[in-house]
Amino acid sequence: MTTEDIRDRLIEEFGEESIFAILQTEIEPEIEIAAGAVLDAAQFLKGQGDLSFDVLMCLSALDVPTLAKKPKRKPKIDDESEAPPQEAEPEPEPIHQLAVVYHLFSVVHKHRLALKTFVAVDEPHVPSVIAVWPAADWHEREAFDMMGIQFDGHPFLKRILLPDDWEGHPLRKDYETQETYDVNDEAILVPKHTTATPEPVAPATADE
Amino acid sequence: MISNVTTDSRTGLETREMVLNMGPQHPSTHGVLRLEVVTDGELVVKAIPHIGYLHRCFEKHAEALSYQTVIPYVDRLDYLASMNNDLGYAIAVETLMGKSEKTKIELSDRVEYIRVVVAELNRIASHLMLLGTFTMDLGAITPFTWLFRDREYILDLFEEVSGARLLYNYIRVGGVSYDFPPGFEKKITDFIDETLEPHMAECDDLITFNKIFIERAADVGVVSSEEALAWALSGPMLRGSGVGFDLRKDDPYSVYDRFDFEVAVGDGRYGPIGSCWDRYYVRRLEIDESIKIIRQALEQMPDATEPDEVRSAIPKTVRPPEGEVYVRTENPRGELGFFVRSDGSANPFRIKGRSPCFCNLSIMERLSEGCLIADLITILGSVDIVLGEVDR
Amino acid sequence: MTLQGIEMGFLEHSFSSDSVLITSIDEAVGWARKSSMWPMGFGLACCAIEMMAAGMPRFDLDRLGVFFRPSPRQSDLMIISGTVTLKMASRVQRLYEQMPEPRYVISMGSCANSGGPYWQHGYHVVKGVDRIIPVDVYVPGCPPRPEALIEGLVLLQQKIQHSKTFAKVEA
Amino acid sequence: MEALATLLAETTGLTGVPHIVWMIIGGLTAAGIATAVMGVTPLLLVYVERKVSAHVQDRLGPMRTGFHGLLQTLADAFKLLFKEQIEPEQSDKLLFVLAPGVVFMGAFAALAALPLGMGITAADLNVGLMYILAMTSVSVVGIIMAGWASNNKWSLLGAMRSAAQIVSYEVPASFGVLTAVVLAGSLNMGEISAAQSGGIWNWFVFQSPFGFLAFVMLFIAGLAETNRVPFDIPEAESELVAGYHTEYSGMRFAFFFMAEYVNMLIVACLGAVLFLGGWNGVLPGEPVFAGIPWLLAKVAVLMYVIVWLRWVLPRLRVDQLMTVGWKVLVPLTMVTVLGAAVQVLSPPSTQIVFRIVAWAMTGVVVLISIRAWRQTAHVPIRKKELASRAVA
Repeated sequence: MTTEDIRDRLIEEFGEESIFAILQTEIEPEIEIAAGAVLDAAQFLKGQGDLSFDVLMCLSALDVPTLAKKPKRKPKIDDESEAPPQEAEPEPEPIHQLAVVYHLFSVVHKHRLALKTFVAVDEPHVPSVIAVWPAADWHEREAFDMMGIQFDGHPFLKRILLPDDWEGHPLRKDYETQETYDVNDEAILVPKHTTATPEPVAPATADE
Repeated sequence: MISNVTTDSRTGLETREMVLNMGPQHPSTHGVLRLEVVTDGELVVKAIPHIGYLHRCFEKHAEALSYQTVIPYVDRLDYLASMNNDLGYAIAVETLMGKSEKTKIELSDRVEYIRVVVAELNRIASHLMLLGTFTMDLGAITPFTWLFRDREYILDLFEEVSGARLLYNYIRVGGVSYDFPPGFEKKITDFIDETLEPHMAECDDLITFNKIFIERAADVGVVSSEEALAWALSGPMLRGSGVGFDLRKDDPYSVYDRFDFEVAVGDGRYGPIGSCWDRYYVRRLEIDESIKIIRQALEQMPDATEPDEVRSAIPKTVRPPEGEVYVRTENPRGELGFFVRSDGSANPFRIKGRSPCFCNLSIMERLSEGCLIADLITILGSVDIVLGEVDR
Repeated sequence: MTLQGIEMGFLEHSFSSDSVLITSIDEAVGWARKSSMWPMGFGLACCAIEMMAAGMPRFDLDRLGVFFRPSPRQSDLMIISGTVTLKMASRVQRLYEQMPEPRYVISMGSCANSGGPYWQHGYHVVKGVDRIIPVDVYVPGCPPRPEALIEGLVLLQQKIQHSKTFAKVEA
Repeated sequence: MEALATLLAETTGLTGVPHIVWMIIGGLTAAGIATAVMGVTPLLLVYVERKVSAHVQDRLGPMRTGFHGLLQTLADAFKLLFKEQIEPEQSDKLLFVLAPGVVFMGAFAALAALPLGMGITAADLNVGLMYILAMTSVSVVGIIMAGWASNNKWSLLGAMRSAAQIVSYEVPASFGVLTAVVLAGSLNMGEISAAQSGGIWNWFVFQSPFGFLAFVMLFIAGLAETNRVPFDIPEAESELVAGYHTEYSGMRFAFFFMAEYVNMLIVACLGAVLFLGGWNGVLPGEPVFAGIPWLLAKVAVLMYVIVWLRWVLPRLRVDQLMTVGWKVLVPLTMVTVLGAAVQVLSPPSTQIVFRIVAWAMTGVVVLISIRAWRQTAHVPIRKKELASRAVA
C-alpha cells in the first residue's frame, strides 16, 4: 500500500480539514495530520486489517522556531497536495511551533509510516495515544520533559529524565541553561562554556 | 507515597505496605536506575522505575556539533555496544545523504563487511556481559568473571583495530576510521575457534542448564507476544516472547541480506514462552548466530585494494540535504533508531535516539506486579538495560 | 586541631610527641589501611564498566586487597566512575556521608573530574565531582583503562601510607 | 573441662593441689584456646575463601600483603579496628550495639562443646549435641535484633528472611543429627565418635545408607543455617545490598563476619564428627595423637566444599528455599531417622547389605562431585578437563 493510498483512506475517514500533505515519500513516508485528529487516526491505523500499524517505533518531538522564516523548505518536500494552513500565507510571521512525529510499523505487513503534527508553542496540546499503543507512555513523558508538549489524557504526565523541580524544557531552541542548581540546599554552580575554573572542596581527611 | 492500609477483621491490626527505595545505588540496578518498590512483605505490589540519573544531554549536544563529531557521543549512549551504535548512526546519516544525488555516499564492499564484523563482535561482547550480569543477579558470581574474561579478548581485538578498549569512535559517516591490520582476520577466527566456542560450552555446563538457575529464571516475568508488540519491545525481549522479528533479517541494512543465519526465538523450554530464561537463552543463542555471521563475512570479505580505501569516501564536512529519516538497526538490546532531521547545515537540526532499553524498561512496572523481590531482580536483569542509553 | 582530623576517641590526646612508638603505630595503621581498601561497588556510567573490568580476572584488583562492598557503611573508598548529573548529585553526597571515617574518594574519568565531553552543553551534568565532595585522586581518561585505575589506587595507597593518624603534624 | 583438668593434674604430677584449682586453670586454658580458635580461624578462613574463589574465577586473589597475600585478612581486621563505628541516627542504639555481640556469642558458645580429639573438649557435655544445636540458634536472635535496630528496610527484610530460614532448617538439621544419635545410641559427641572407630568401614556414612543420606541432609541444612550459597538469601548481595548487616561498620561488622565463618566451622566439624568418623583414621589401631590431624583434615575437606559451592552456584528464591526445607529435607531426614532405627534393630547378618548400599551411594556422589569439581576448580585442571572432552 503506497503512502498516497494511506492518505486517501485517512482523508476518507477524517476529512481534509484533519489530514494534510504528504511531507515526504522516499525512505520515510510521512503524512501531516491535525493535532486534534491524532488519537482517532491512531485507532484507525491500528484497527484496520490491511493497515494494522501495531508497533509505535518511536515518538519524537521537534522544536521548529524558524519554520516560517524559511518558507522555501516546505515546498521542496511537498509538491502536489495542499500545504498546511500556517504555511499557505504568502508572507508568514515567524511562528514558533512544536511538532510531534509518530513512527509506526506493522509487523504483519512490514510497512511503515510517519505521522506528523504541528502545535503552537504557547498551547502545545496533543491527545495522548497511550490507549492505542502503551509504548507511548514514556515517549510522551519524555517529549513533555524535553519540549513541554502537553499530552491530553496521559495518566501520569510528569518529568521523566530531569528532576521534578527543573525549570524550562531543554531541547527547545530558545532554552537558557540555568546557572545554579540546589543540591541538598546548597547551590552548585553549573558553569556555561566559559573559562571559569572550578574550585575544589578542601578534602575533609587532609593528608600529610 | 503510595501505601495501602488494610485492617485485619479479627485482630484489628493494621497492615501497611512498605515502600522500598531500590537504587540509584544498588548492586543490581546495573547503574543508576531507581526503583520505587511497594512491597507487602516479600511480595512486590508494584515497582515504579525512575530514570534520568544519567541524563547527559546527548540530544542537546548533537544539535551543537557537526555530524562527524556527534559520533563520540553516540559511542557513549550504549557503552557496551559502541560499534553497533556507531553503525546505526552512520547508516542514518548516510541514508539522509542519499536523499540527494549530489551528496550520496557510495560505500565499498570491504567497508560494509568490516562494519558487519566489528558490529557482530561487539554484539558478542555485549551479550557476554549480559549473560554474566544476569547470572550474578541470581547469585552466581563465577560465570560473570569467566564471561568477562572472554570479553577482554574481544576488547583486545577492538583495541588493535581502533585503539580504544570501550568507546571506539571507529565507524564513521562514509566508512570506518582504519582498515583491519594485517593478519587480523586470522586473529578473529583463532579467537572464535580456540577461546570463544569452548568457553561457551563451559558456560552452558556451569550455568545455562543449572537446575537452580532454571528454577529461578523460568516462569518468571512472562511477556506474551501481543504484549511485547504493544509495548514496542524489541531485540531479545521481543524474540524471547516468541516473535521471530530481527531487523537484520526482516529489514536488512548494510549487507546482512548476504548471510545465512537463523533468528533465535524463545521456545519456552522450561515453562511459558517469554520468561526470563527464554530471554537469557535467546541471547546465548545469538552469540552462536553472530559467530556464524562473522565467519561468513570474513570469508566473503574482498581484499583491500588500496591502503586508504576504507576512508576515501568520508567527506570533509558532512552536509546532508534537508529532510528527515528514521533509521533503525538491530542493537544487542533491540531496535536502536535514530531520528535525524537536517536543515541543510553542517549540524543536525534534531537527533532523537530511540533507545531499545528505554522502551524495554517501560514494561517493568507491568511485569513487576505481584512478583517476589528476588524475581524483581531477575526481571530487571533479563531486560538488560544500559542506563547511558535509557537516560541519554 | 593539631592532630589529624580523624576521630580516634580516647586515643586522640593520649600521645604527646612524635615518639618512635607512635611513628610505628602510624606506620602499622597506614599499612593496614592501604592494604585493605574496600571500595563501594557503585557504578555510574561507562567508566563503571572499566572499573568492573579492573576487578575481573585480567586485572584483578583483589591482588591489592581491593574488595568491593555493596554497602557504604563497610567501604573505605568511593570510586566515582562516570558522569555525575544534577539529579544524582545529592545521592552521591549522601552516600559519601554514609561512609565511615577515614574515607577516600577517587574521581575516575573525565566526566567525574570536570564534566569531560559534557562540559560544553551538558545542562544537567555536574562539572566535576569535586564541586560536591572532596576528592583524593583524579584518574584521567575517557574512560581510563583499568591500568590507569590501578595506578590511581597505588597513588592513593602512597597517600594513605604517608598520612599521620596519631603523630603531631607541624602546622 | 573435666578431662582437661584431670589431664593437667596428671601431667604436672602435682597431686596436692585441690581439684577445683585444676578445674579453674583448665577452664581458663580451654577458654583461651577457644578464643584463639575464634580469632584465628576466621582470619584463615577468609583468606582461604578469597584464594579459592580467585582460583575458581581465573584470578590470583590477594598477592601483595605478605607472601601470596597471607597477611591480607590481618590487615583487614586491623583496618576495621581503626574504623569509625557509625550508629545511624534513627536506630535503636542499645539493640544496635548488642546485636553483633549476641551473634558472636552464639557462635562462640557452641565452640565449647566441639571435640577436637579423643577427650579434647572444652566442655564434654552429656547432651553436647543438643547444646550445639541450641547455641547456634541463638545467633538468629542477634540477627533479628540487628535487622530491627538498624532502621533500614533492607536490614529488616534480611533479618526476617534469616529468621524464617534458620528456624525452618533447624528441623532437618536436628533430624539429621538424630540419625547419628540413633546409630550411636548416645548424645555425647565423644561417644558418637567412638562408635565409628575401627577403620573407614565403620564411619556412619559407610556403615549405613541412612547415615550417608542424613550426612548430606545435615550438610545442606548446615549451608542454610550459615547463610551460605545457595541459601544466602538473608544477605543476598544483589537483592538486599548486604542484608541484616547493611548498616554496620567497623569492628561490629567484623563480628558478624567472624561469626559467619565460625558457624561454618561448626557445621563442618559436626558433619565430620557425627558421620565421617570424627578423629578416627582410615585404618584401625592408629595412635591416639593422629586424631587431631585426621579431624582437621576432614573439617578442611568439608570447609573446602562449602567454599567451593558458594562460588559456583546461583542462589534460591525464598519460596524455593522453604520448599526445599519443608517438602524435601524434613520428610527425607525423618525417613533416615526411622531407617537408622530399623538398621540398629535388624540382625547382624543383614548389616552387610546396608553397608554395600551405603558404599554405592557414597561412591556415586563422590564421583559426580569430582567431575563437577574438575570443571570448575582451577584453571589448569579445567583446561585438562576441557581437552579430554574435546578428544572424546
